[in-house]
Amino acid sequence: MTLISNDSAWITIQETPLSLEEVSEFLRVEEAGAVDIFLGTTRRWTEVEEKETDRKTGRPETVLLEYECYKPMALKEMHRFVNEAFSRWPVCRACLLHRIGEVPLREISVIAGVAAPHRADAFAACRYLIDTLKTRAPIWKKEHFVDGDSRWVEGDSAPEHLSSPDTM
Amino acid sequence: MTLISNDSAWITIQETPLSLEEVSEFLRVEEAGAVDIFLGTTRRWTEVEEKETDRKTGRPETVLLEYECYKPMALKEMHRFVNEAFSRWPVCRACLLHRIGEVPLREISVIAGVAAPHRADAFAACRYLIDTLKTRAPIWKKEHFVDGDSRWVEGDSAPEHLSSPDTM
Amino acid sequence: MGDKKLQSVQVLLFSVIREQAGIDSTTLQLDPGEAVSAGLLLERLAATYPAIRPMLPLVRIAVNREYVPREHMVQAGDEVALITPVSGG
Amino acid sequence: MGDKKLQSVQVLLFSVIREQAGIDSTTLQLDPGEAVSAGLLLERLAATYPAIRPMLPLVRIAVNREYVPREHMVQAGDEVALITPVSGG
Repeated sequence: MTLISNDSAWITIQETPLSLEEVSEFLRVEEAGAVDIFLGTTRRWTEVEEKETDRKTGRPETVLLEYECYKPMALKEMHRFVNEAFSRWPVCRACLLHRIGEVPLREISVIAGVAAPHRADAFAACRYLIDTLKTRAPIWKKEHFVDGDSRWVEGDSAPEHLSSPDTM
Repeated sequence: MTLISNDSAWITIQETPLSLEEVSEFLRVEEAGAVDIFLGTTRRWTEVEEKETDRKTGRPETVLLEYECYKPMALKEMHRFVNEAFSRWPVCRACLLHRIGEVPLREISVIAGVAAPHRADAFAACRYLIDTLKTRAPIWKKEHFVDGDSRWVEGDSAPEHLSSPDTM
Repeated sequence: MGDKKLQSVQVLLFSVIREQAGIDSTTLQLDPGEAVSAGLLLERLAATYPAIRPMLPLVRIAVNREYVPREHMVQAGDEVALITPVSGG
Repeated sequence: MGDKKLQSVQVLLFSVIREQAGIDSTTLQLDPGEAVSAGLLLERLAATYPAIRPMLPLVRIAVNREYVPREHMVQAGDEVALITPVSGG
């Protein structure tokens, strides 16, 4: 695997807040006319809660998410996703940033961003980055509820489809 | 037509630079876990230039874009697109902002942003906003080249398909 | 004066067709009680500003800030805009 | 000591399976020259930490930071990670 280590890719995992301004500054280059940026944020009710609404008496509110990762492998995977995006679409710049540790309500846990000459490619590559990150990167989130309870969010990945990098 | 005038939509046309920070602050609400933001920026070479490369000796570089609009109708149309996005997808917040006048290289001419509980809806609604804006909103751009020349960018809209709002 | 204003249609031009015509707006007069199709109104305008004629096949017409088909009947007091293919974003 | 290290496999656990096992890493010893499948290695681990057994069907295995099938042969010096369904983003 060739890691993109030049100026056109930016990949990081950090415990501190992610800066959208820095992402915008990185992505806006003269060669690109279209920039798509996806932000994942901590929401008060999660998907798991929604699914379970009908069989619970109440919906405990989430007050923060806590992320844990297998950092060296997660970074390696994130580089792989970005490399793949560059090979599939005409992309000028791409970034994939994840925050770990505690992420309070409304704050940003992940940013996927792509700059391309045209918008169809920017949208497609950005979507690809966040979709692959969510199914493949060894990162986990734990919900902390307002009542003090907590639980690991059940991932929805399908191991049989993803056991090898070649089956992506 | 019902205009969305509440806090969940933000639509504007302005001559001053657009602020991505304000957009992020507006879109990141506790109910949303997914935010997609599209930025249109001024690029050094435009689509028209690319198409004409083979029959020109050189590619004049663009140094800035200049936008003109039929403001009351453009705002009305932009409200319509945002209303439609709210009716088609589960969306928490949406914004559609356009800068007019001169927009130099790398600067942002348009921002479409959508916050939704889930990412598929955020991507789809954001794509819808920018696609409809580009085909329907009465806004025009003029390229100014490094050699002092300028020309209006040929739009690619198809009048026969868009003569009535009902045919969207 | 009041009557005359009621019989007039405001026409707005933008971007390339504005530059070709050399005006960004004009007023067309209708006879009392007259209504003309948007398409016919374009023809009248092209008679006065022949430079815009080559662009007419590409022009969309908006009346009172809504796109309308060429058969749409324009009446006194309407605001008509000539929308060449848009290129915002 | 040096020989022993060469015969060992480092195993890493994260999130829910880490909490169930009560450890975030452990070392498994191989006999000299031995290689075992990733699947068998999981079984050995579950013998020591039975609380993780219910999760094993969902676990993906990574060896040296790459996902591998369960038939993949693990060797001394490898870094093995147990990846429960991920939920980043």
